[in-house]
Amino acid sequence: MDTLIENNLQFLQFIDENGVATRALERDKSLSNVLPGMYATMVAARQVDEEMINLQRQGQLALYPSARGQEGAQVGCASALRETDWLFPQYREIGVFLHRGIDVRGIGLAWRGTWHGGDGFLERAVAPMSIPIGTQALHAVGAAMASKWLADEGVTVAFIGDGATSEGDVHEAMNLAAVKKSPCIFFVQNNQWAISTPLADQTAAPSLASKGVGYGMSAVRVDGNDVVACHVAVSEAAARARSGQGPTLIEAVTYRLGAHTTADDPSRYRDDAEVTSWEARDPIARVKKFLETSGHWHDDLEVAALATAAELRHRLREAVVDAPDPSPLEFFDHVFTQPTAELESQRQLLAAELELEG
Amino acid sequence: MDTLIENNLQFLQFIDENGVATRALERDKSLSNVLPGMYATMVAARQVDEEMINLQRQGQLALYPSARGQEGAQVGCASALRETDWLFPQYREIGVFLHRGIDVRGIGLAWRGTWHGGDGFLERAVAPMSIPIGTQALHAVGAAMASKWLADEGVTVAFIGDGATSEGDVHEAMNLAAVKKSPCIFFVQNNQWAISTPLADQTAAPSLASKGVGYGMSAVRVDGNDVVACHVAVSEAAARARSGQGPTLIEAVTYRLGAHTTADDPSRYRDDAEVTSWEARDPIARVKKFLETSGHWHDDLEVAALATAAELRHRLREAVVDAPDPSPLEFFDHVFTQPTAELESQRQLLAAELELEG
Amino acid sequence: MAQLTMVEAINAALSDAMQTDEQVVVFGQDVARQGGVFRVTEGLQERFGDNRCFDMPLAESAIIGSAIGMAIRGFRPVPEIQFDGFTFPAFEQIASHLAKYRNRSRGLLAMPITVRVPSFGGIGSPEHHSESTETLWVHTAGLKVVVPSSAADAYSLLLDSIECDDPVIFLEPKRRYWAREEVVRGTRREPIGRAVVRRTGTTVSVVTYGGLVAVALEAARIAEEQHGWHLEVIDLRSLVPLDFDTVATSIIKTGRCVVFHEGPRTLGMGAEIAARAQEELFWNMEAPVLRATGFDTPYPPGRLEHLWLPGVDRLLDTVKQSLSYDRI
Amino acid sequence: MAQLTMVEAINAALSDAMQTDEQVVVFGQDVARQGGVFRVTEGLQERFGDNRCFDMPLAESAIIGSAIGMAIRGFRPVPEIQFDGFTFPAFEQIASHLAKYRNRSRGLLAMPITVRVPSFGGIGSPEHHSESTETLWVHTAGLKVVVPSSAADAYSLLLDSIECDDPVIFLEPKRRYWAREEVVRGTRREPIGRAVVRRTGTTVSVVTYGGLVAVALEAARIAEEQHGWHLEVIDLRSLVPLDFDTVATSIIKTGRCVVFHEGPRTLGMGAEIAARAQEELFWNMEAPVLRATGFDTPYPPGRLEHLWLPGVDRLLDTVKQSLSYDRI
Ligand SMILES: Cc1ncc(C[n+]2csc(CCOP(=O)(O)OP(=O)(O)O)c2C)c(N)n1
Ligand SMILES: Cc1ncc(C[n+]2csc(CCOP(=O)(O)OP(=O)(O)O)c2C)c(N)n1
Ligand SMILES: [Mg+2]
Ligand SMILES: [Mg+2]
Repeated sequence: MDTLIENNLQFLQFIDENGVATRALERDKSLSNVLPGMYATMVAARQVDEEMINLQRQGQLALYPSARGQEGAQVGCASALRETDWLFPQYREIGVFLHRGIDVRGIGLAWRGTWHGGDGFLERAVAPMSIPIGTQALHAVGAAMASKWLADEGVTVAFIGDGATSEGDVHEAMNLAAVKKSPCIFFVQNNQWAISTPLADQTAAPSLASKGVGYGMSAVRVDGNDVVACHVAVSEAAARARSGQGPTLIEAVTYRLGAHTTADDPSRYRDDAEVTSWEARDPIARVKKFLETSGHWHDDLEVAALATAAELRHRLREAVVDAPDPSPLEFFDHVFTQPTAELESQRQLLAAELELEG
Repeated sequence: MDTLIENNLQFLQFIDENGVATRALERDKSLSNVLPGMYATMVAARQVDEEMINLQRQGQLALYPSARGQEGAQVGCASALRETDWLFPQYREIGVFLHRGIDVRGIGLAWRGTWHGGDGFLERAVAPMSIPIGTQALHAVGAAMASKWLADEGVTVAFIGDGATSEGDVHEAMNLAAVKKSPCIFFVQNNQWAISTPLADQTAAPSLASKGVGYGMSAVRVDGNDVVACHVAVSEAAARARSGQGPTLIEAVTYRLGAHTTADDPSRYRDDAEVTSWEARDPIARVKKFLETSGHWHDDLEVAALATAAELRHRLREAVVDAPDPSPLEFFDHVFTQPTAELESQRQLLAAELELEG
Repeated sequence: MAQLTMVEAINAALSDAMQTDEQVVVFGQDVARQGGVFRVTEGLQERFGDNRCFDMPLAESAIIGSAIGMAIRGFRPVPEIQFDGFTFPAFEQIASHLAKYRNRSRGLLAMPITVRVPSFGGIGSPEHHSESTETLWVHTAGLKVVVPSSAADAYSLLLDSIECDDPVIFLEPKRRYWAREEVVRGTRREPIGRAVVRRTGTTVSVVTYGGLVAVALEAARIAEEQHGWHLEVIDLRSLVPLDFDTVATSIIKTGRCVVFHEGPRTLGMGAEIAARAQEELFWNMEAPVLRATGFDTPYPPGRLEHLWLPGVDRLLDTVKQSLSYDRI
Repeated sequence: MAQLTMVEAINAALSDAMQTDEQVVVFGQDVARQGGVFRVTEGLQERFGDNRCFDMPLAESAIIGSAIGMAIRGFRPVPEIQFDGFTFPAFEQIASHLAKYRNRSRGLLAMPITVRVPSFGGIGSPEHHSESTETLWVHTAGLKVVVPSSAADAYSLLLDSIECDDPVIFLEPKRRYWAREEVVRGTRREPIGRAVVRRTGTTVSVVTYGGLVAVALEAARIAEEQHGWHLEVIDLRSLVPLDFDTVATSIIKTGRCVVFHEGPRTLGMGAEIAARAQEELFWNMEAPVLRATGFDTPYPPGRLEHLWLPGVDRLLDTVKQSLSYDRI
């Protein structure tokens, strides 16, 4: 596998920012079959992202972290896996969630603040979103160890950010996965920023992929705005993992075009010029151009993609606007298998309060 | 500096296990001046180590972690630094402590269980021994950051073990030091074991030094049983640090010849043959042979070294055997600058108990 | 004299402390370039430079661990942990080192570190952003724990904390961040370790701190109007040291006490106050110390937090229950 | 029927659980090759193979975090943290995930993980090896907390914990590791959540758990001989769920209660028991609930721990103080 690197800045790319193929697409055929679908999911992710932001502005969501600009990395990764491969997202993975077919309702309600962690994730072999940075990487390794024992050919993916690579948990996860040769992929979306902290204040490493060296782990650095490169890198890593060759670290170099979350104002800490320069490398526009120039484009494709996206936006809006809250008595239902006596009496207290309030 | 490596197994050595110089000692002169002193300290460390084990067997110490076999790494490192450079030991650094001139009394009393952390360390710019593995690496980085602001040319050293490299704190420390270009040296004594866990179960990395790559940090792998190699590597790293070039990771490849601590029985988990093979690489015998063959040896040297060592053993024994315990009322003195009212009343409670008991 | 929000007051305290003492350094995630996610540290890097106010990589243990190293070299670090729930990755550095270093060094080495933590719930945040962590620190011997309830108090207590040679966990109630109060720069209020009676009364002593002080005062107003109860409201201000004398004086007067805090009930501060009250004031109690608190469940999602958090109603219900104990 | 040490009893429970349920996996630092620093896991790797019992790198957060991932895939992990003080680097994984995953997933995902921790003081260990951590877990909603006091109880409670679908923090009192008791393989005692009266009495209720149960029984014997006091000794066995009914029944009989635990006093379990007792048994109390505990200081060095730890004397002094309250 020629795409793996050991400590350099080699940068795997198949389609450049002008939509031009920079490298022979060995799997040309199979990719041209799936690329239109990937394009549609990226469009959907972009649109759902916009709807989430709208809903937040309208007071329907508490918060939302936009994935604008990272759709290529996310869809490229998710599309290279089996449905049964367990995924461990951070919180910004809307493209992954949609590719997996998680209902937008369950995602929207999480950001509305209806219930932590969202709904409909586990059924799709996706762990609930994880807020404490980097922690979920260890869950991914544990699940990968389990897959090995179960001999189910499962691969797990830990989604982490550039910021997350500074956390101790991510280090412990990579080290453990390498020692145990666990079928785990560490998919780092290096979107250049951790809230207001640029990569240069996060690490002095020549690249995030170079961290693979110190774990004895295969590592590769890819153009994260090139959905094909991401897809290929993850496919190869997954194949390695399934055949017992252990974990891979993938650094997908991308950019967070939007604010950190709807509560953030990036003009306080970064230049517009930087954002503009990355807008020119948009992952969606690039695939479209490639499809056009490579003769795989037809207008139905765009029509269908937009229709699906519109439907998702609509469904999201329907599901989220003024969505009812669960009963607060549910607080006591999920602490343990059975509530303790103490929890039972606290439930009664709250029930009495609610009754009084009518 | 030709000794720095980037991801390979290159191994810096000046004196091989037969006491033969394998590489030109550029600083031949200055080294031959200090080598006899280093030899004496190594001998002292070995002897004090033995006395500690005896004292533990006699019930005078609660526990002791032998540094037998690691004297070259420890004395080589400590001797390359200024007295004012702050050191952050783990717990097994008897060679470092003696080189710094810390009174054996204060070390012995720590292992007796008279007071945590020992006595006489801070005065010598050595932090108290740190039991929670890897945690002290972060203190070393903070102190290095402080040195930079103080512009005092200070370098700090974090002493960690091979096991410690798995902890999140060590990762966070190396990353932070590299980002801030802090004058910090991470001196890893890779003694092949973390209690019963061999290096191969700790990491899949090709070497511990290779971890430097992923931090953008200079790194070097040295023969940890070669006091000269350790001395040179630390000297160079310190010079770099002082001149603003940031941290260095040094992997000193050595071996824990003894048990993990006096409470441990290594026959449960490792082969005698392995120990024997490392005994042949003893760091002390090797310097002696080198001094002999290179014409720097004279018998007075051995006599003086043994005399100093004997004196230290004697002083240790005198200070530790049946050493009185501090007043338990001291419990309340060091919690805060001033005891709180609650602590005051707890002190009175204990005082009353002690009085009752007579 | 200016009406400042608590955010501005804390910013003023940091600025004044940095001005007065060159050893004071402020750092954390997003505190410098951005001025903090709540803008508490705004302008400090511009004013004092990169060495005095700087951003850290995303690693909480590193933030506290390196602060300890700086303190060893004579600095007076004021690290920020971005949110309450993210003190947890730093738990080991706090419990095993920050709290124990003075003791380990037999008093030789001080740890003059103030860990600022935007804390508690009430602003509809996502998971892990609304934790009440005080029990963790109060139970860990060697830490002072300070919780201001208003802008002026935050200003004064933060300056005290930074000057203090002991480690202080400084829990800032986020929900009061934007409440204004007159803050007189350069003046101090009661020191750390002194509780303050925010409203005098004779019916029941309400013991609280942080963001709930304002709620308790509102409840007291309502109680007076609607029930004619005169609640005495005590703001603890620091949990370690605990000013139990002020609590005791009040209880001796009222004979009744309700502790009001938002973290889970079991082993929350209410447990300690109740234990102390019955130990030391056994014959003075006309009713048990009761607790109006959060529940023993994980902190709920934003949309439900108002029903989980103890508010005016839960407090007044509890006061009523306290009053239901008749004198014998 | 065999007289086993607690170490042997725990080993037997692990072995029986692994035999019964293939999903049970045992791992931690030095548990496999060496069989554990206390030899608790001796022989498990030989018997059940590398996939069922294995060593982990030196990283506690990884031990708990990966256990969570295994549980997500249907395993029933029984990780060991080598010593009490080294649970701290795993605090985030425990508090933010282990305790909250079931709630976060709205009940869909169980966390059947039992975290074994050799705990508490009394054997002259170095710093960080003698911590009482129970307050941290009891206050963190979502964790069960089990503390056995003897070999047979450890055997039974550990099997219960492993079978339980909730996360259990299982605190093993090191100082009782080598005390023998008859253990009948395959039989169970009272389930988790049930306290047991270890000695009946009428004078004062002594509430305790773990390593201090034996000390309390010794004190009770002495108290009877020397003072004619009949102490009732209650072994809580689990702190969450807390069997307050058993405590209440005893207090209703005696009117007096002393809580006896070794961790720091402030916000130790004594605070919660005292708070509950006065809340629920206000009219039954003839004296306040008193606390015989460790001090609010860092755990002392080995040579002094016997003076720091609450022993027979501190307990009996406290009982005496309780008895000094006269009926009115
Ligand atoms: C342990 C922890 N510390 C701090 C935070 C606050 N926080 C939320 S997102 C974030 C930045 C994350 O950066 P990165 O990993 O690059 O992911 P991105 O947001 O860019 O997708 C921070 C500091 C957190 N959620 N968890
Ligand atoms: C955080 C933490 N976890 C576990 C331990 C128990 N423990 C003490 S020493 C040790 C092994 C350390 O190995 P290494 O870092 O290689 O140092 P060495 O003992 O070989 O000098 C372990 C696991 C500890 N002290 N701290
Ligand atoms: Mg990022
Ligand atoms: Mg080692």
